[in-house]
Amino acid sequence: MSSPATLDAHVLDLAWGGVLYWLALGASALFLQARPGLLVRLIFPLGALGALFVAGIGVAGLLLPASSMVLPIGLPDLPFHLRLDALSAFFLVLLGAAAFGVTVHAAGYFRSMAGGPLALLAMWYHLFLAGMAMVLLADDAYAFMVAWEVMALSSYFLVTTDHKIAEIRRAGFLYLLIAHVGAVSLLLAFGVLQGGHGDYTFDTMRAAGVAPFWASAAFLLALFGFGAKAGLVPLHVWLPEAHPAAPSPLSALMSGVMLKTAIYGLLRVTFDLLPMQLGWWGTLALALGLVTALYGVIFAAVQSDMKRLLAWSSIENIGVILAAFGLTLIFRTEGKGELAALTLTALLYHALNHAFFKGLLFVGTGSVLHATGERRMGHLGGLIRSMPWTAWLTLIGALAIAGLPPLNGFVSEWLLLQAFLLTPGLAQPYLNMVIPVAAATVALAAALAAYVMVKFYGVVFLGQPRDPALRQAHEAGWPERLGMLWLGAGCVLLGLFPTQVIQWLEPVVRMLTGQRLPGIGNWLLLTPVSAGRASYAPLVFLAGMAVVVGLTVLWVRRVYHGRVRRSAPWDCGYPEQDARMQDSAEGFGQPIRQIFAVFMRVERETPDPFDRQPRYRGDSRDKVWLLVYQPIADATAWLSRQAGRLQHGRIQWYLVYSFATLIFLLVFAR
Amino acid sequence: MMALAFHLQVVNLLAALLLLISFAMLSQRRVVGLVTLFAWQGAALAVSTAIVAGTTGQYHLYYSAALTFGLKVIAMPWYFYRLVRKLDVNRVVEPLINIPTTMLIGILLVIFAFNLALPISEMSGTVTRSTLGIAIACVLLAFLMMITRTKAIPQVIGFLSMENGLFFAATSATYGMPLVVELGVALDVLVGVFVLGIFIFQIRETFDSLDLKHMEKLKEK
Amino acid sequence: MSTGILLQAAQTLLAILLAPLLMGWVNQCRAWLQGRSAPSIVQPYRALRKLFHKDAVLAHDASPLFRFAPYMVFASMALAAGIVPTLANDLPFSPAADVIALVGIFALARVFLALAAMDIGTAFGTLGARREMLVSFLAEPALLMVFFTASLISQSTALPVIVATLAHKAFAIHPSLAFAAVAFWMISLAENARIPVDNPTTHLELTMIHEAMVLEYSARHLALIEWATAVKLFTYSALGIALFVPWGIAAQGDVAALPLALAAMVAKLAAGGAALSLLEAVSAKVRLFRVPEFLGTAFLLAVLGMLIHFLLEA
Amino acid sequence: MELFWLLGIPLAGGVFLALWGCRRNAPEINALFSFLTLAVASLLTARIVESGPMVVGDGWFFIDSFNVFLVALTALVAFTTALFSRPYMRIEQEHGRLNAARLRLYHASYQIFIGAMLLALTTNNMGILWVAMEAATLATVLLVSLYRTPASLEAAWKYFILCGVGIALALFGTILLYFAAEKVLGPGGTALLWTHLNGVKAQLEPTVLSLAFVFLLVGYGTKVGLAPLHSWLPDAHAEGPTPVSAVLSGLLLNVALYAVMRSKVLVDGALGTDMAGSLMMGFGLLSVVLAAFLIKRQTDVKRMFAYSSIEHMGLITFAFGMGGAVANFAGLLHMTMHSLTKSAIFFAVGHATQKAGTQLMDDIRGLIRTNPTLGWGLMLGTIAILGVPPFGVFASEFLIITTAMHEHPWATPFLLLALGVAFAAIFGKVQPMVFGETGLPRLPHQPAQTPVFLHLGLVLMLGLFIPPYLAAWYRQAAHLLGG
Repeated sequence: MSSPATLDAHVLDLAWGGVLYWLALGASALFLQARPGLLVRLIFPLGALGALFVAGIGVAGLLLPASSMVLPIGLPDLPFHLRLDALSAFFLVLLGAAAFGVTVHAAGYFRSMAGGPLALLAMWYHLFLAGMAMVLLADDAYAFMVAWEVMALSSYFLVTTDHKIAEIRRAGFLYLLIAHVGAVSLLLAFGVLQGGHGDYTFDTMRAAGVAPFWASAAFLLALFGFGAKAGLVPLHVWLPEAHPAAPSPLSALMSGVMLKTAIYGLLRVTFDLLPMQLGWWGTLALALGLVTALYGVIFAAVQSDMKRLLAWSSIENIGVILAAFGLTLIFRTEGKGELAALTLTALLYHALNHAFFKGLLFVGTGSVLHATGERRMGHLGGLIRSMPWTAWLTLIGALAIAGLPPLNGFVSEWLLLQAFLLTPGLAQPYLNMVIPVAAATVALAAALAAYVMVKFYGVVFLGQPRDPALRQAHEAGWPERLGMLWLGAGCVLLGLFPTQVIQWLEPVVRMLTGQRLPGIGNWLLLTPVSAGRASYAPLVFLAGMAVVVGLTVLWVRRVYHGRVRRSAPWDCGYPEQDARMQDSAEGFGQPIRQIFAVFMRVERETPDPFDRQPRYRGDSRDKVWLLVYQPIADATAWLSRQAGRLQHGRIQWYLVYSFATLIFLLVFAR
Repeated sequence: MMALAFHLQVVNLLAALLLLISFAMLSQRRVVGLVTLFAWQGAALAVSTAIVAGTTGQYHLYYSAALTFGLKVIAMPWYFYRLVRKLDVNRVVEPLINIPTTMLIGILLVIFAFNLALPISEMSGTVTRSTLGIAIACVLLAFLMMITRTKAIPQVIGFLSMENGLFFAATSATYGMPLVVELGVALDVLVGVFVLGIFIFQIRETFDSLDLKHMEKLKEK
Repeated sequence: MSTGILLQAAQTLLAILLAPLLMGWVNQCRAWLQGRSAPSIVQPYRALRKLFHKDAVLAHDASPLFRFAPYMVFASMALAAGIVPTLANDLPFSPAADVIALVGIFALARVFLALAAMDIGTAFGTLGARREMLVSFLAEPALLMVFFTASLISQSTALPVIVATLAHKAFAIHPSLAFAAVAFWMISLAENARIPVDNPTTHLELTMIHEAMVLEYSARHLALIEWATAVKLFTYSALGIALFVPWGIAAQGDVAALPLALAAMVAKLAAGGAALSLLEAVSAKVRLFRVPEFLGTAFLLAVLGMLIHFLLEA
Repeated sequence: MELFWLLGIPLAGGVFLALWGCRRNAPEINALFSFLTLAVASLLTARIVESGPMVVGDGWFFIDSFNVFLVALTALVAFTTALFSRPYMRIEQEHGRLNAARLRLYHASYQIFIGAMLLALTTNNMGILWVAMEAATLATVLLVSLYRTPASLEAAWKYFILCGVGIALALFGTILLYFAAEKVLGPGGTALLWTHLNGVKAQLEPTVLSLAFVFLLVGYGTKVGLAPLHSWLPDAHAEGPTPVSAVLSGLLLNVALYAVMRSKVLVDGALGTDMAGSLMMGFGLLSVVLAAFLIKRQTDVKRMFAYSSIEHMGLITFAFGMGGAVANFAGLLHMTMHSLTKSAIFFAVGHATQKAGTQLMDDIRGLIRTNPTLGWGLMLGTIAILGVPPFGVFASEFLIITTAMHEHPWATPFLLLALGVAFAAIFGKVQPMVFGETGLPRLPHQPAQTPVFLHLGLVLMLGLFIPPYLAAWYRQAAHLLGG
């Protein structure tokens, strides 16, 4: 009896040790200021090891029962409480696994910026990792908020690494502002949840029964707060600015992991801390999620900056995850526990997948950036020839995020769609109306994601180099390749062994929904509900594919021949064609721009046909900025103008204020 | 109810006088006139303090009476006269709001003050219960005067006559604060006036005028 | 089990081998309808054989992706053909991928073809790729919705089960399926690059969609792609049959029923091909900007089908 | 005994420095005196922490954990500010903005000012409290106008008149208090002793006390800088020398609020209603919101942080207004954090403005390029004051906001709005000052880094770990305030 208990305690100690380890690394980075080379070769690999360690802790946490501990720091009545249960364990695995690949890549990536503020960067980087881990471990509101803001703050400083550029400063400012407003609303949410008399541990929150009204208030506040971090439309505006601004490994971590911490928080508050769930929350979340997904993917399709494109696609994925969240809520409140379990599994699975493929894609763009110094797709192309490793590994990520079998992106979408098909018989008729539309939207988003990825990959890696300098682009170094290799392998394995993964997710699902999937199937065949209902066998699929390809190749070579002649591209006999005749990123965006013109404000300047150096600039702005944020800014400006009127320098008037206040109080306040 | 003892009637008379002087100050346009009125107010205050001291045997009030006399009747007026002559700022100054309106507001304030003081003076154990309302009225009127004046010195005088009101409240309503406090307050007032003197010279030499309208630069653009 | 595997192999091979025949039949019908002298029905086979014999010509900087794509496309289509029950139902390979996975397979093939088209970096290649993806991002969800309608009726996304329920259960009228059928027809026109979305026989590059992507291909690569296209048409037809007129498909392990099933299939395919060519003959290709509207309609119909199922049949 | 020295040292220092005058090591002597004060203060604190509250000087002085904590804070910040003003004033002198005579005035009245505040904190007599407050005002008036520029004169004039009037009203409140007290305690010296008043507060006449509290609140509230009585504050902070801004923001406002709290305790006892509390909440909210919107339109860095002081004072007042153990605790904590952080910010800002030769934020750019420690000091200080963890300001804001959400939900939208606006305004203005390119020169003297990072270090530590005895001390104080 006692032995497992002690074991758990140790697990949590180890987790906390991992956090401290990262903190120590960050601190020690400052002392290596003088030795940038050593810094990169030593600190980052060590950090990567830490990530691996944390992932291991997470796996252990999934297997062991929940354990908690109290740290000697924090507020007097409120020391830091830590807790490691299945939910935090799963996200720890996500964090560690993704961070490992990214950090290994970083070890290579940051060599380029030796001489820069590398020491500070390394410090903030590890502080960021530690902060995210703490968010997952925290078991009281104060610890959670501290970790949450440390995460935001460190990432802010990382985003503004290159603070000489005004746009980057603006991006960082927008990011930190929205993060802070979100944090305050989280504070309010915890204020509602607290048991009163200043007890903020999650345990008392679980115990404290909240009236439905206040529960809804807390949920909405939490949705706002976490949505601001996750990039939920219309709180997403910072995301496409901040993620591209950061150094690529950072973009990878922010997109791949940090957004997930918001999902973690949402799950924690909704299913763990709140005593009840209400149906309309689910509908709201579902609607918001679908809007976000569609919005994100549409804007991803019209971007012409590769990191920006990926950032928008992150918004899309968050949208899908949120939709799954909403669906889980609906099923939960409808008393369809098994379906809730299914959607939750899809949610977690997709979160994990996104961490891998989005991390992979971002570090891929990092290597491209590193090799070419170019982010604008209009100046890239044909890199598959000069940097094959990067290209082929990125291809895995692109196919995975496009949701193509047999990679991992497909599995989670498959699970989610299955859930949609199981909906008939919900109590509210309106849900029965909503579900098909929702399913259609998800499908549409997935299809558009494929469009986006073909655009991304084709323009950046295929075709003719749009810039002669690109022919000399050098391949990524070994650390970078290793990092991408790890992440790519993750995408493949998660795609090929869904049953095992789902078994690992099982404790989390049981903890949150109190239910388990009706069936999982064997290692080969994934049958989430029942064999008759639906089945998917990626391994068989892959084998079949391989067999057919092999046979075909064999047969073609045997029966006929393998002779190949090389020549100039035919291109319908057009002789002098050059790289600028290829479709540009803008060109690829054009149809989408036409179809979904309502969402965006298009600005473009088209060159004069006789221009020798023609320049084309097409820019599709986000209308939300105009419709939501501009008015808010104007309103504040107006109000502050009015407030300024009070302060007009005349002492007599100031005396009048005091006088009036005095009289007023004498009249009314007695 | 029986007629009050003679000295109390005197105190009430002086109270009325204070109020009257406050009104007079409100309506006074010339700086020198203001200073004179201020001196008279001080005198009235000193006398009433002395009477209260005599009747109630609160002998420490004699000190404060003397203090008042010395400071507010002799020292400060003399100082202000010098200032005015030196800086030659003794011309007619139009207040912000015209006199009649100011008067009207003043009347309203007095009524308000009396209503305010009524419940309190009911429970007052002191002989001079009704004077508290007058004291409040004086304070408010002085406040009003500070608001309406656009020159530095009148504002200062308004400030000081406010202190007069306070003193009067202290003496008449409570037979005076503890001596230490009285002394401390007096000291503060003295230092305050001294500092003000320095100020007024600085202002004068910086803006070569004591008009407050030069001092409206610090504001929200 | 072994019979099952045999059947599986047989059916897949049959599909692959028969596919060009269907293509030829369609072309023949259309020629007749247009009053031209029709090519022989085996013309596609001849074309393929010729292509396989030629030397492959590759652009100088064609990447491995470019050479690998045709095999990938062919393999995907072969798999698809293996999943869709044409003759017999519930074959051993079918559990490996349900309808959603089927859509995934089509998407896989399409993405690879599009990437390959962009690889050389010619104007027409990239143009074709873009148009193809444009068509697909509307057609794919629509197809998914059609499948959903069917699988909502049959409580399953596994094709065998769907077919079984639709074919072997007591006959029931599903108005939702009517919508689905129309949507499916429109989608398959688009997906198989037929008029009115695309013209498989055009030689005008600017109007091309599918053809523009394969302009750079030659010889065996082109042959594989053409063949894959034929298999795709065949698979879609088989799908249509399986979803909307499934009667005659042999149930699991029912070997005796196979001849009948074969006959039924041939008949249905012939009818379908004729109908397709008829439609192509009477309709004109729409402008590219209209294509999204066309597909949007299909998408809408499919979703309507689902809604109607929820309204009337759930 | 410590008490005697505590009050004696600054006064002696003031006199000595006035006489010692402009010899070149005056700044060091100033720092030395401040250090001695700090030492005595810590001794006193230790005494109180171990042996509880004490009344000395036959009842004239009273020290409990509430004011001893403020004494310690005051002495500490006074010392660090003296350290900071050493290089700062030297540089000012070299820039020719000050001459020796003014420096003498500065040092002398600095000590007097500190002494006055310590007196205000430690006295037991509400009248003396008033006297000391007035003295502190007078001591700072001349400091505000130290530069003798038109602007500084105007600021000082407004400061003097507005605070003078305010303090006069406070005096009237005190008189009313005495008026009510003497009927219970009888006339004479004891009637104004807080301890006595506290003993009989239940019997004090409610109507009089409520009236008195209105006057006291308006009076001392003017010095706290509660809107709409705050008008003097930004001018005084912006135009005075930076060390003065630091002590004004960091200390004087606290002391004024201390006075308000002392009277609130009495009034609550007498009325038994939460009239005082709701008044303070109202003032607090108004100040927070108004200040936030005014911050948005600032161009002068010191002015902006002055408004942020108003905002934080409003927050503290709001917390005390809510009352209750948690809120009072949070209020005290926030007092500490704000003093430390804001003075640290003013230190950094002071050197920054000296570098740039202007207080206009548009002309201050890219500090971390030329002077990294200074830049990071300003950046971290700003982040701390904006309530971002792990800095301690967040700890108190956390408690305040969550409690407000629990007790008075109606107030939270205003808080949310104000905090958001203030964050956007301040951070959006500070970021370009710290980051980006710059053409600013280096400073002639080594700027004072120690005070900045000492304060920020303390704030950081208190955000993550509050030592038990400190916590116990806060709890006692919170309890004294009626928690």
